[in-house]
Amino acid sequence: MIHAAFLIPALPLAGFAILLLCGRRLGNPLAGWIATGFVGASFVVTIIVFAALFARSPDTRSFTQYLFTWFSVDRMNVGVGLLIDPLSMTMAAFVTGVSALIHLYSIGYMEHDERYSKFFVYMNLFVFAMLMLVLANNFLVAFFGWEGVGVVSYFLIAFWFGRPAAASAGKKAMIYNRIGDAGFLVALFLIFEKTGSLTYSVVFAHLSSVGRANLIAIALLLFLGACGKSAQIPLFPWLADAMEGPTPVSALIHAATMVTAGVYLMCRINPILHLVPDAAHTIAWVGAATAFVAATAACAQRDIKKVLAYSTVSQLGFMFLAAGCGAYVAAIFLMLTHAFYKALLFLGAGSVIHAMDDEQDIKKMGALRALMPITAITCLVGWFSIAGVPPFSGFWSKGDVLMNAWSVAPALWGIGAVTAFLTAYYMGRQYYLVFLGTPRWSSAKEHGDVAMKAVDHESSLHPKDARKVMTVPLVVLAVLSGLAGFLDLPFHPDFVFLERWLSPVVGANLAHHSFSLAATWAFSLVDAAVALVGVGIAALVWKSAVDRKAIEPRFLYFAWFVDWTYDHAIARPSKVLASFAATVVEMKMIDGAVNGIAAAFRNTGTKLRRVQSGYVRNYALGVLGGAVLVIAYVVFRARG
Amino acid sequence: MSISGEWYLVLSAVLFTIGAVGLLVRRNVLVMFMCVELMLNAANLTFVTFARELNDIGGQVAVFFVLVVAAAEVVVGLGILVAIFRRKVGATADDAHTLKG
Amino acid sequence: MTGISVLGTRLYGAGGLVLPHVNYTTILPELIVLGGMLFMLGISAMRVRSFSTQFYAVLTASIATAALVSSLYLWRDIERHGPFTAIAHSIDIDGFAVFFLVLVAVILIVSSFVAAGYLRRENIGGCEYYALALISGSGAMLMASANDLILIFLSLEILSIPLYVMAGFDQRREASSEAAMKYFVLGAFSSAIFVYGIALTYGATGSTNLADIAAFLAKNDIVSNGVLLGGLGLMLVGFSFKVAAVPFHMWTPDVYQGAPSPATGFMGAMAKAGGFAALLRVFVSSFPALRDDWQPIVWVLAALTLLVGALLALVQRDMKRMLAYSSINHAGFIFLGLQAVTARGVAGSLYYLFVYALLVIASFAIVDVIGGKGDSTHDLASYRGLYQRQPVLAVVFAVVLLAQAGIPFTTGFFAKFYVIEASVDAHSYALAVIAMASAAIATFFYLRVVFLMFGVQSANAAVPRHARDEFAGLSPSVGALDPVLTLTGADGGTNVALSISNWTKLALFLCVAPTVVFGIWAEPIVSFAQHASLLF
Amino acid sequence: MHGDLLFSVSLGAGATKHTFPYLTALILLPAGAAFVVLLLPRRSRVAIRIVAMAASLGVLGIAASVLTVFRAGDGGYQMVSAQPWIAPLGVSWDIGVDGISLFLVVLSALLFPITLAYASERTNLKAFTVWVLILETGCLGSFLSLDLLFFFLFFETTLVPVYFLIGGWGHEGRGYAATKFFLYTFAASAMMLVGIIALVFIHQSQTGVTTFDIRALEQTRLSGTASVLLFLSFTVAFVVKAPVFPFHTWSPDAYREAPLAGTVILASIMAKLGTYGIVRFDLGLFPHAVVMLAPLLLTLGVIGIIYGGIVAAVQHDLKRLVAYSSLAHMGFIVIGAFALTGESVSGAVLEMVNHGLYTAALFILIAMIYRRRGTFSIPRLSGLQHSAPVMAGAFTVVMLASIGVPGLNGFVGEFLILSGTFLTHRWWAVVATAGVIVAAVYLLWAYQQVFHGKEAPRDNEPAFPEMKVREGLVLAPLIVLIVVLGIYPKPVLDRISPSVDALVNHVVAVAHPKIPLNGRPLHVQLSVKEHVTK
Repeated sequence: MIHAAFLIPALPLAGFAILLLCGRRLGNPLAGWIATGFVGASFVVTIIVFAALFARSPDTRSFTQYLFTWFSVDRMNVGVGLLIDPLSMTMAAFVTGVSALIHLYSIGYMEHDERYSKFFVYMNLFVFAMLMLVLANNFLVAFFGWEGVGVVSYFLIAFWFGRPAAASAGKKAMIYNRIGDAGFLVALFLIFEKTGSLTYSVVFAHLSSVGRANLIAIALLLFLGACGKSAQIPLFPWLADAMEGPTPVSALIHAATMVTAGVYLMCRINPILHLVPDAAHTIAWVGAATAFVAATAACAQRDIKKVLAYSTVSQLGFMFLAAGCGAYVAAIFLMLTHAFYKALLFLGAGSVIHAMDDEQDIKKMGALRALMPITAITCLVGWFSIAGVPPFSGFWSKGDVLMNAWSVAPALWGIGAVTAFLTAYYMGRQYYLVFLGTPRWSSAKEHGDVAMKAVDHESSLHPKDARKVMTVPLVVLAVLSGLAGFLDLPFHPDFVFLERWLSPVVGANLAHHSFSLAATWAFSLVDAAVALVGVGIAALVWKSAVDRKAIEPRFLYFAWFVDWTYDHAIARPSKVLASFAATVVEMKMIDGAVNGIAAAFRNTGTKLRRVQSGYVRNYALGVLGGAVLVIAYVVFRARG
Repeated sequence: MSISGEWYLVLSAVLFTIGAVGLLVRRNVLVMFMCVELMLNAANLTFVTFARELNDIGGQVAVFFVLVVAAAEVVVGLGILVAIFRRKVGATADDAHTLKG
Repeated sequence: MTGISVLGTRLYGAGGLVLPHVNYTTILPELIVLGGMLFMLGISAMRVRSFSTQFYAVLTASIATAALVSSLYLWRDIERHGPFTAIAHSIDIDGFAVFFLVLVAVILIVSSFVAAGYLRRENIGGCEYYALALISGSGAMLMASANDLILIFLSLEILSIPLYVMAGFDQRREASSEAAMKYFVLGAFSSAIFVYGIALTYGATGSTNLADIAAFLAKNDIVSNGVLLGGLGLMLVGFSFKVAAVPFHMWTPDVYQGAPSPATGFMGAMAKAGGFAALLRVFVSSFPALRDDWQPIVWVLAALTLLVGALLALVQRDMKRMLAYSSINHAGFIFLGLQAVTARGVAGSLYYLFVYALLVIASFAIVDVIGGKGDSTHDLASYRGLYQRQPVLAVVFAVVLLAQAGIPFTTGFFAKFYVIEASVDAHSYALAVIAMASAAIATFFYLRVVFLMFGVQSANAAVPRHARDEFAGLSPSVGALDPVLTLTGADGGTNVALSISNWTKLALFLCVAPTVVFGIWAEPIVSFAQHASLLF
Repeated sequence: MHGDLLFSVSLGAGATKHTFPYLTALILLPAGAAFVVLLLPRRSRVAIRIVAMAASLGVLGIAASVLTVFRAGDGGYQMVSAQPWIAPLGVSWDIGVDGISLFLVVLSALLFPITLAYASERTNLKAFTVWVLILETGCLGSFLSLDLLFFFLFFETTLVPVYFLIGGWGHEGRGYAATKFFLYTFAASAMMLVGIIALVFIHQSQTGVTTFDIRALEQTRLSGTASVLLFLSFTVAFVVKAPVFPFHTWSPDAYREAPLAGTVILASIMAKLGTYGIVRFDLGLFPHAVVMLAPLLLTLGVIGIIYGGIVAAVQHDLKRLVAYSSLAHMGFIVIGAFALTGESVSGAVLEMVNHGLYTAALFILIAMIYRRRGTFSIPRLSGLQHSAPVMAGAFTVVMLASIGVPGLNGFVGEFLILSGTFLTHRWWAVVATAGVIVAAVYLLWAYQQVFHGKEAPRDNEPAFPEMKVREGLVLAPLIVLIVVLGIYPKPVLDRISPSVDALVNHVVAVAHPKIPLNGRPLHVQLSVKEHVTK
């Protein structure tokens, strides 16, 4: 059974190919159903392979399916192979699963879009690339998937390329990612130089010979790559702009799957991180900082999707915090739960936007609970999950992270706790402004989007729950994010299912903190308290109010002006530099030199012409002068 | 009293130089011809002198050829000159400088 | 004449009247040419209304052909029993000489056809032109085989004096007369210098016979004798004037421009052939002992000639002047072979001369066609769009120019390659580099003409191209070269129908076919030249 | 040496056993076709087109069969055919193919029919066709020559047709561009001739044999100085041709003003004459100089990568933009060549082919836009993706290949180059990697400007027409190859790397004779050498 693994990426690829060739003829909605079907099938296969792997004994739960040699020059041999182990299968399972749900949702969400089939082409391609990324058995194939998802996200962010904002956002995402990728590449060169291979198993087997400094370099360079992909400081600004893409894209790529690739990478290289704790802790601190900054930014956003975007950045920060602390299981655990509830929240937001006729400003919503009950309920679940209200999934996963943070440095725990509080708060703020309070949207119409215009569109709005294809995924995800917490319960070694499952991959390098049961309970209680306080304050502040300038400063609204700073400190100067190079250096200096030589020849010629005066006497003078010179020379020779 | 060969050579050199300089300074084409003749004869003088020094008749014979050539040149030269004079009378070498650059 | 001179030189030494045995076969080509010339004059004198120019052209060509055949017989003799001297060692029959006999004959044949077209158009009847050409040719032939400085001097004059006349042949054009006058005055001047140089050399070595001189120098080595070196220097000046080496080149552009185009082509080929023949023989065969003294001078001359020729050609607006300077540039390349002072070098020079001769005649034949009646329009602008008007002519001219530029798969490339090879072989790398640089510069002005001729209206030019299209772009670097082109505006080119006489076509074919054929199948001429240089 | 190969293929006489003279046919077929076209009347456009297409397709066919006959894993020259040509000068018609030249030959054979098929020159079709065919002969001859002078002849020959193509059928500024191109490249290669001759004489003084056969000349023992001087005389020609910073300023003008065919051939094939020359002749003939001057060339290459990207980022003309991006890619090839590891040099050779493919495709796409809108100006274009999604898709694929996205051909070459360079010249590789970022910046910017945003058809402009079937067919082979070579370059590299390994080992053996060669990659040996010297 396990040999069917190649089907996991192959099926979405097939879907991509089919839709690319005849997607338009298949049309709407058939194309969507086909795409969903292929991803669903991929999910089924994943489960089967998963089961087959599960059936093996823990120490034999690693299997490589070798497909073909990509290229092979001297020592550089790169094969395309799939690594089937608990980690990759976990990733594959939730990637395919969530993707299937979001595909399903998109069938409804994109129904009015003129480039309907193209959307699913991209989506299937994305799933393929993501699966290659997580299933790869070596760094380079992983990099292939890594770049693949980046490119597809570029396509999908700029899906409505008619909007300049969307086009720019796509470009911005791509460029930020390339910056990270440069780091990734250099890391690969270093790995290749030191170990002579890029295959995970070989590389990890030769780490001893690499040398500490190189390991640190490798770890941090790969982390740079992860920063680009997973929007960590300093490369996070692109994710907020990425919200220009269709909402399902935000849910799938910019919340559930792609952005977590960086975390996956960190977990994958756990043998390296284990050897260089300093580097690991750096990662942890960066993660914590990102979590906090993004959370504060989320508190002041007006766009429903931007809130979620910054929240995603913040949650990713948590994941890196965990990975940096050596708590890879916690990282994966949070990744899973986050995938569920963040996808849920995005899809919910999507439904709201849909219902509000593309209004995204939460200040212009309100009182939607009665009108769209399913969305409201599911979003409530999402909120409580992300806020970490027991017993929702977020409570368990985040708790796990925080405990590990404490064991590394209480300060990290502190930041984490504050961030957790903020998380509960800003999600509460959003929930109140959207679903509760008073309706502020009777006048909200003018925001328009070519692609999303409803066919029969009258002046006033009638928000209501969307069709089944869109609500079903919401419900499923709500259930999952409600219950996913039970995958890994802290209280008793028998309950840590996930940890046991992943231990063949990460177990050896897992940070082992030994908290007493009491301590564990204490942590849990504090977490719960933090979450509830956050929720409470949110309720207090936003129950009635709409605008509270005091706690929505521009500083936070513009995410600490990071984007602005980059623009002024890097983008504009380099523009100036470039135009200087193109005009002065290129035209004046280099080309000037070339033309200068030609001009020099010409001028010499023109000067020489004057000698040619046309007078016989001058010519004779020339002859005689030459003769005299010759004679002078020979006389000189004769002298000595 | 006999004058040694060097003096003849010096004289011929002087003649040659005079001829050359004359060619440079004079504008009348006929005079320029004469200067050329002067130079040729300087060469002749040299030939003869050396022939004396070397007791070799060859040099003296050479003079004949040079003279013949000189004559031939003058003939042609005058022909060309006539062609020019036919166009404008009293032309000097400097009048002909339409070709330049 | 030669006989007598030798008689004179021998009379005293031999202490009795010994008439040297004159083996007329050795100078048969010269005799044929001269005799043919006399015959031509004779028959034209007998008739009242003279023959048509074509007749004389054919006659000249056939005379030259006869000379060619006879010189091939000489070649056979040399093949049989090596090079030999005749008529009391004043004539030296070797491969080198025969090479030039052949070359001169070829030049005579081709250029006579070119002239036919010209004379007919300008309806200048009579046989004088051809007679002059033949005399000059015989001079060049004699020069190649002369083994005596006096003889060289004489043949030099026999070569030059007719050229003075030919330069002024078109008396209707003032420029022509002016050219003749300048050429003559300066030519005479240089001859005087040359003969003075001979005198000094004679004084230093006691003989005018090259073989004797070489023997003398070999016997008692006179280290840098002032008189000898002076003589050598002045002779070098004289030759340099004939072959138009800088700074003795100044007459060249004026004369080339003023003279009738066919005459220009003829003198360009003939004067260089004769001049270099004597130059190479005198310096390489009889004064190699003194190479250390004269090689540097030649080095400087070559460098100057290469650069000045190229640079001045760059800024010309008159086609004939441009070609004149380009021929100066070519002279520089031929000098490379001399400067090497090796058999390879001589071979290179010979090959270059052969190639160059055909190319220069062809160029001026075309210039003559474009020049039209009265030999008037030589402005570069009159070549604009030639391809539209005369595709074949344009292509031919393009080939000729590209060959002169040394583009691969033309004889021009191998010519340059050969001499460069020689000078690299002689370790004068600097000179080789200078040569290549000048070649690069030279390429530009050849290309410019080609571009003018082919400058088609671009299919892609979205913006209507403005007046100076082809060269507007060249500013700032080289655009300023061509204000003249603005005169003709966008559709340049005088649209007069060009009449090309079949004779000219024939001549062009004779010049261009070998240029291409031997450019690809290069072996024959290369080995011929090598033979010639080896059979010194 | 290689005597056993001498008769593996040979011309007519002396053809003992052997097969069809593929390579000779490759070179002569286009020339013959050019001659035939010359004989055709100017009016009969159809006949001219047919002859040209037939010839170029024939060449493609022969190239394909060469590909099949070629023995993978053999690093030496194959199908060698040697005939004396100018015996007195030691020049001979001596051609052969190895892994380094094989795919460049195939690339040329592929691109010529494509450009001919899409060329739309109306005026003076005959002359145009003749020039293109002559150019094909020149390019193939340069890649196949094993005789230095013969190579030089073809190398120079290529200039003339390009000169006329630009000058005759180019855009507004064609006069300047054509002349600048010709003079710049001609002057540069003029020096190479002196170098060639000097090398031959040095070889002759050592062996007494006058030959231009590179296999013999590779054995010449050169003093350090001689090696460096000769190296420079060769390299100047190559870096100008490629072009490599700072000798590139002719290329934006030439690429910009040339007609489609000219641009494609210039950028995709003739640029490779330079880089091919570097790999084949610089590395093969002057190992000492290469090892000594590698840092210099690497630096120029790296500067080219960054500088080209930066300057490209502010171009407002599509063709100039691609020209500068080529400058950057040439930089990659150069550092790959001079890093002297099997990986990097193989990568460089592969990148030559890759760059040929996607640059050709880019220029063809740009030409398609030009034919619809009559402009190359980026600001004057926008939103084309609305009405031409397929073209936009094609452009995207090609652009991503050029950016170096894995899965497309651009990546493999660059990755091999960089990883190989990293082994011997770490910091150059690191800086060069930054070029990856820059590439994304300018190409994505251009793409956004041209294809994204609102489509604003100015008055008197019809809606932008979608790619036609014919255009699609022209482009299809390129795009297919871009994808295939991205996913499965193995067969290509299997043929390239044996030759490259032989070359690199030759360089090491000559440059560091002290070090025993036992299959260790160069950087190991270099490090060993450092120990030796220390």
